[in-house]
Amino acid sequence: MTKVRMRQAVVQALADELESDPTVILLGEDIAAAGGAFKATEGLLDRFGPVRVRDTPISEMAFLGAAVGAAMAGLRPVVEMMFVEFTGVALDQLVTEAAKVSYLSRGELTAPLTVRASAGAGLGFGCQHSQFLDHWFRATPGLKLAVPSGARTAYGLLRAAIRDPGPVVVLEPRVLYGEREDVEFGEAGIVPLGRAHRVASGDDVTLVALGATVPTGVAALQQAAGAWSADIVDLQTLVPWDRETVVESVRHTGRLVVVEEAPYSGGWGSEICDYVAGELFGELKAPALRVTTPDAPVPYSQPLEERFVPSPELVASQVSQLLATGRRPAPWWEQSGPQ
Amino acid sequence: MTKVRMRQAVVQALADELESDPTVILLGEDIAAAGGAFKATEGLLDRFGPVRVRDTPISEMAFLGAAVGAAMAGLRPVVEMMFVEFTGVALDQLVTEAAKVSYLSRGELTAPLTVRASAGAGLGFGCQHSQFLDHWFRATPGLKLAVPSGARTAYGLLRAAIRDPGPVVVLEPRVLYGEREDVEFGEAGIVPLGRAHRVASGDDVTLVALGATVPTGVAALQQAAGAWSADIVDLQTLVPWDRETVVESVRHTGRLVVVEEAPYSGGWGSEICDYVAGELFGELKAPALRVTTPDAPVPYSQPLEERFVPSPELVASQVSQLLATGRRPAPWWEQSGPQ
Amino acid sequence: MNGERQLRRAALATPLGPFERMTEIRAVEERIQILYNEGHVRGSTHLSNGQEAVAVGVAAAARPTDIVTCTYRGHGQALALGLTPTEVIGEITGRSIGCAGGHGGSMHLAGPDVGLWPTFAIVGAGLPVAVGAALATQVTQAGHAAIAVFGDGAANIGAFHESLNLAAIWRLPVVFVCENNLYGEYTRIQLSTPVSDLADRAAAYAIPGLVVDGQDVAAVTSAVREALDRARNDGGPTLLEMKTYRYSGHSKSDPATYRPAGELDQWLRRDPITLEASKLIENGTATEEQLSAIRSLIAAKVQQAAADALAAPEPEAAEMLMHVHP
Amino acid sequence: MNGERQLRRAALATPLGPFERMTEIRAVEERIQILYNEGHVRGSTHLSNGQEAVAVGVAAAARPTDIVTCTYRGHGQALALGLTPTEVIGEITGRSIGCAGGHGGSMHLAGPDVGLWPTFAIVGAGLPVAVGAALATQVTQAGHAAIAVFGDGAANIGAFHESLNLAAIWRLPVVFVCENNLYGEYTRIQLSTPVSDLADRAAAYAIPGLVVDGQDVAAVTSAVREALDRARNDGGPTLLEMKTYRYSGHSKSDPATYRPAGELDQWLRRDPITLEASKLIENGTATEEQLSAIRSLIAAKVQQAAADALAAPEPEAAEMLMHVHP
Ligand SMILES: Cc1ncc(C[n+]2csc(CCOP(=O)(O)OP(=O)(O)O)c2C)c(N)n1
Ligand SMILES: Cc1ncc(C[n+]2csc(CCOP(=O)(O)OP(=O)(O)O)c2C)c(N)n1
Ligand SMILES: [Mg+2]
Ligand SMILES: [Mg+2]
Repeated sequence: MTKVRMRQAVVQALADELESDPTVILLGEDIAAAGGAFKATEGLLDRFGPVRVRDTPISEMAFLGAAVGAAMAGLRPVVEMMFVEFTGVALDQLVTEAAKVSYLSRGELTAPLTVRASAGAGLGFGCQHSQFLDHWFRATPGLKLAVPSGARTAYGLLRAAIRDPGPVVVLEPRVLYGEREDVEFGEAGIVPLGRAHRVASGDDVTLVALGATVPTGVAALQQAAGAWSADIVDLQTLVPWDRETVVESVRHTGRLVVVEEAPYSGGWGSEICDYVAGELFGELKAPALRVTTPDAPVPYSQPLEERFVPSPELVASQVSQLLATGRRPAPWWEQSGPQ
Repeated sequence: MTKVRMRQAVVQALADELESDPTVILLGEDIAAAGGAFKATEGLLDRFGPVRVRDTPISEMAFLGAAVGAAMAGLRPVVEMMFVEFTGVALDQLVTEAAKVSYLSRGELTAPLTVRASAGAGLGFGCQHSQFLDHWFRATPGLKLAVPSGARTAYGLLRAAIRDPGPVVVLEPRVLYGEREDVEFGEAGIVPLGRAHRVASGDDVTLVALGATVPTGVAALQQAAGAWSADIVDLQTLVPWDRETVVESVRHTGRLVVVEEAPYSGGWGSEICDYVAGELFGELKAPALRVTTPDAPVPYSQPLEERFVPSPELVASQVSQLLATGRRPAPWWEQSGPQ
Repeated sequence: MNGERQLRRAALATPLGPFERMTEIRAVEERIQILYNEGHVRGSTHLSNGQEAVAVGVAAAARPTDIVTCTYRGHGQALALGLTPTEVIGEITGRSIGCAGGHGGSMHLAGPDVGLWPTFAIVGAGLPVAVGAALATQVTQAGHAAIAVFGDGAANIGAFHESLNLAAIWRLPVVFVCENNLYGEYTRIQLSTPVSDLADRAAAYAIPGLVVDGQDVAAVTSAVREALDRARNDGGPTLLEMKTYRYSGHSKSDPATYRPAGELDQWLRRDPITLEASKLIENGTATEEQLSAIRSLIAAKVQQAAADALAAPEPEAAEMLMHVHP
Repeated sequence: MNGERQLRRAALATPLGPFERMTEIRAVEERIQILYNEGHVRGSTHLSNGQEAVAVGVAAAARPTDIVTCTYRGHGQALALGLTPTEVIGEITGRSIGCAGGHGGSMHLAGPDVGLWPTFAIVGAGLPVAVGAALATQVTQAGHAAIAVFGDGAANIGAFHESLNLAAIWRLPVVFVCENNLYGEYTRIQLSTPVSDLADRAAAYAIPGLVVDGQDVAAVTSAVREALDRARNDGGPTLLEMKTYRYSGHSKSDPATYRPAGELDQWLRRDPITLEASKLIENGTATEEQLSAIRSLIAAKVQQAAADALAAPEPEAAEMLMHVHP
């Protein structure tokens, strides 16, 4: 186990795959000479050379599409989308092309590419560089979606994604690149896609979290200071998500709270809540609860952005309200007075 | 009231808005001289001239973006995306630009554009021309999304969308263009955004439907032949959706079934089910049920595509199973034997 | 590997090969037209009649190991590359015998073993993918090349610009083959494009751009071969503009009333199959009798292929859940 | 309408206007640099020092009723068009006094009443929008024009290609101003672009393309004015390539170590403000003393503006829910 920053874990995952598989190549803007806008590819050009580690022009459609084609031709390209928003000029290649390659060729062809994109709010990049946008990659049969919650999963999920036979999107919470966590490198550190991870065990409520909301959930639990205990489930993969682990946990706790960095309208948590509510109909002690961002663009101002994303305080207060009333508390923007 | 095909209702809505508002213009591929790939703009070039009704090159990013700019400059452009998939090469302009204009200018600027796109399966166009893709436009604060279920709503929602001060996407179920329905033209025929419409009243279950699944739901009810009765709610607008009407109906029936032309994973129905389950916690007679498409690309083969989209038979059988067992039946692809 | 496809591909090298294949493509598309009118074809289908020389010329110049990305207007390209009439007609009629098991349809023909990747129904989408195929061979030094076939209308979409630029910067072994048939759907090129020769756009990327007679299969073959040689010898990409014409409308629902009177007749006078036939007779490769014998033989074969296709079963419902993930 | 912005815009027409504004822009960005180092600026901020002549030249040539779309590197453009140092610094420091109330930040400055639409943080996104602004004025015959300001790196993105083509086909009154500062982020233009003069790409759309000395504010002004005149007189779009240079790195986190030694010094010798100053002195418009008096006056004003900005309140949480929908 080594304690490293998430960005270093990404570099290590890429290095290990480049090392173990000669078909792995990296494409992206300023990922080679500059080591990436977030330094998540630092040193890889020197180690693996300009043929396999390539800086691209500002042409997302072309280099994402080129990754699709290179993947179909037998390589395992890893594309960096510096900010997930940039996929908005190239989404067609991922959703309408890559995700259908296996189906349309009846399995004769595959598109084993990985798209890494930094995502989410928290750093003051403003509303065009702070969206999470996981929904662009959901509801897309043929496409998988993973979201690390720190260095450990950034390493393990990325390696699993690169080895997956199909296209996988990995949304790296930008706010976590600098955070440290213990990581087990090597094969043992690979985190299989489709499996959730229980990061805390308790009895009163199941907190389902993803990406940056995992540390938020953990902090909320600490703030509760024993007032309530929780299973905290890090989904790790959003498509496909680990139904078994979540249902099993909620069967035990009887209460489900999903902490999302996603808008109240359209956020991914509804699918979790609805599925679990159906599986455990009549067994829940309280309605499933979503703690989300408001239906608004991400504000630049620091106090506003801090309020925008679910904070440990907000999660703790929403959970206690749920426990106290057995009803869903209103989201903070519908409640009066400071939350 | 006049009985017209949905495509004619679209033409009429556009004509009426072009007539009543000189700032309305139309942009799209082959919408002018050819009257549109689906003839939904037929005759408008002759009536309103080439300055206001324009054929574009195959440049979705440019003409969708041009619509955004023209809207910001005071026009009310209506863009036709022949197939919703084509938005995949231009999504940025809608989601990351248009939807943020009002917020970023603190209300000084608006982007009152309407994007019309034909969407959905059923006509054998294959997997790159049959997706519904509503999720691309959800979870996007600042953007609204409406889906007509026939000629009446195609007319009424489109006029409301064009008059809306912000950007609105209208997904027109391609399979319905040729279907006839009674329409009230003129101001009285305008269907306000954000309101659902009850198309049938009953006691056993609430069927929430959207677009082409509305006629499916109605047909399912007929097939039930009195075995059960249902409130059928046509959402009409998906963002924002009419929480009140749906909750009120389910409070009466005690059961909710959402019929979606969307994948089981990531489909819009989860949000409806989860919200209602939370509002009516402890009051439901059965878990909310989603009848969706499988997690697969849209097949070309006719028998397969007919099985792919929820059929009246499937809806009827799923509803009866729900009523009989009080539990969620498994989706057809998880059940053995013919459905 | 599918032996018959390989043999059919090799046959293009014979003196009569191009004539035979163009004749077959024409016959298959005429059959598809009939099948469409009879209701056996769903959605839309895009005929390439009039453009056969481009499809055959590209296939004749390329190796089976080279990758070709092309469009929904791909029947001719698929047959030229080696797919059989039965598996093409079978796909278009949604039969399990089809090259995609009936799951793809007219716009998604595929034959990876002869270099045909599932054809692209999104305009311009095949260009970046071909660039990627070229990138792969550059990385692995496999010596292959890639060819992107697209239309004149696609020259106005962003993917065209980005793909040519990326291929140029990386000197990738890819050939961009633009089928300029004068129309993008119902819109004449002059209404969508301010330049008359799309080949001129190559200058914006400092790569060679050539105008080619798309009705002359030999001219197409040698132009593509030359560009492929340059590509394989680290000469980078080439943009080839094939001047051609589609006899039918954009798709089967289009009567093509927007075309100026006489335009079609003028192009029919330079029909690629007729041109090739006269050449073969002139240079003594074949007699008119031989050629018409070939024509009737092919007609019979294609009729049989259609019968076989329609006789084949439709896919099972459960199949739609297969191969979603590899 | 905001009176002060209009007055500041008009001031560009005075003999000393351009010099004063360029000096102000330089001073404001030096202040932003300090504020960034002090932790008052979040995310990233992109300085335009070295490029002031382009911003001021564009603003001097355009009317307040013309629309300008520009990039995240927009501080200079915003100040040139008329926004005040206080509202620009206020926005970048997230204060309610900012031009977007602290909701936008450095990459999203806005001043619609002087033609500045919220600046675009997505490369190339401003081009189609400017085309749309031009379309609107063509439809309403308002006689306005639109200007899209973007970088050299943006010339490789699809939106560039599609926008120039659409503007050309429709003869729209729009001017495409490319600020070629030799780098796209950390990548030198030669590594991303196969042509040396981006103005040459105008040929692909049959529109005029000119290379302009981006360090000479008078040259920029007249080139843009000429293009605007052509645009207003139904002459269609123009592509102008401004050869310029950014003294700082791409953003505040970039030390710009990738630049060849001496390159910066060479460009500093053609600093737009120094060039303008010498001109003013040569042609007797001003003395060195007057100019340095102006410099210190502006320095003081900018320092005060920064103080005012920091003294202003931050926005209220509830504001984030406002104006999401008009
Ligand atoms: C991105 C995108 N936009 C629009 C379409 C609809 N469409 C299909 S074919 C076509 C015309 C293409 O013309 P061209 O490139 O000249 O090819 P051709 O059909 O003439 O072979 C259009 C607009 C599409 N499939 N994809
Ligand atoms: C679509 C998109 N891709 C990538 C980026 C990240 N990015 C921001 S600025 C920039 C460089 C742009 O270079 P250039 O166009 O020359 O403008 P400059 O920054 O030099 O003014 C890049 C790649 C982006 N904002 N949008
Ligand atoms: Mg064409
Ligand atoms: Mg630059």
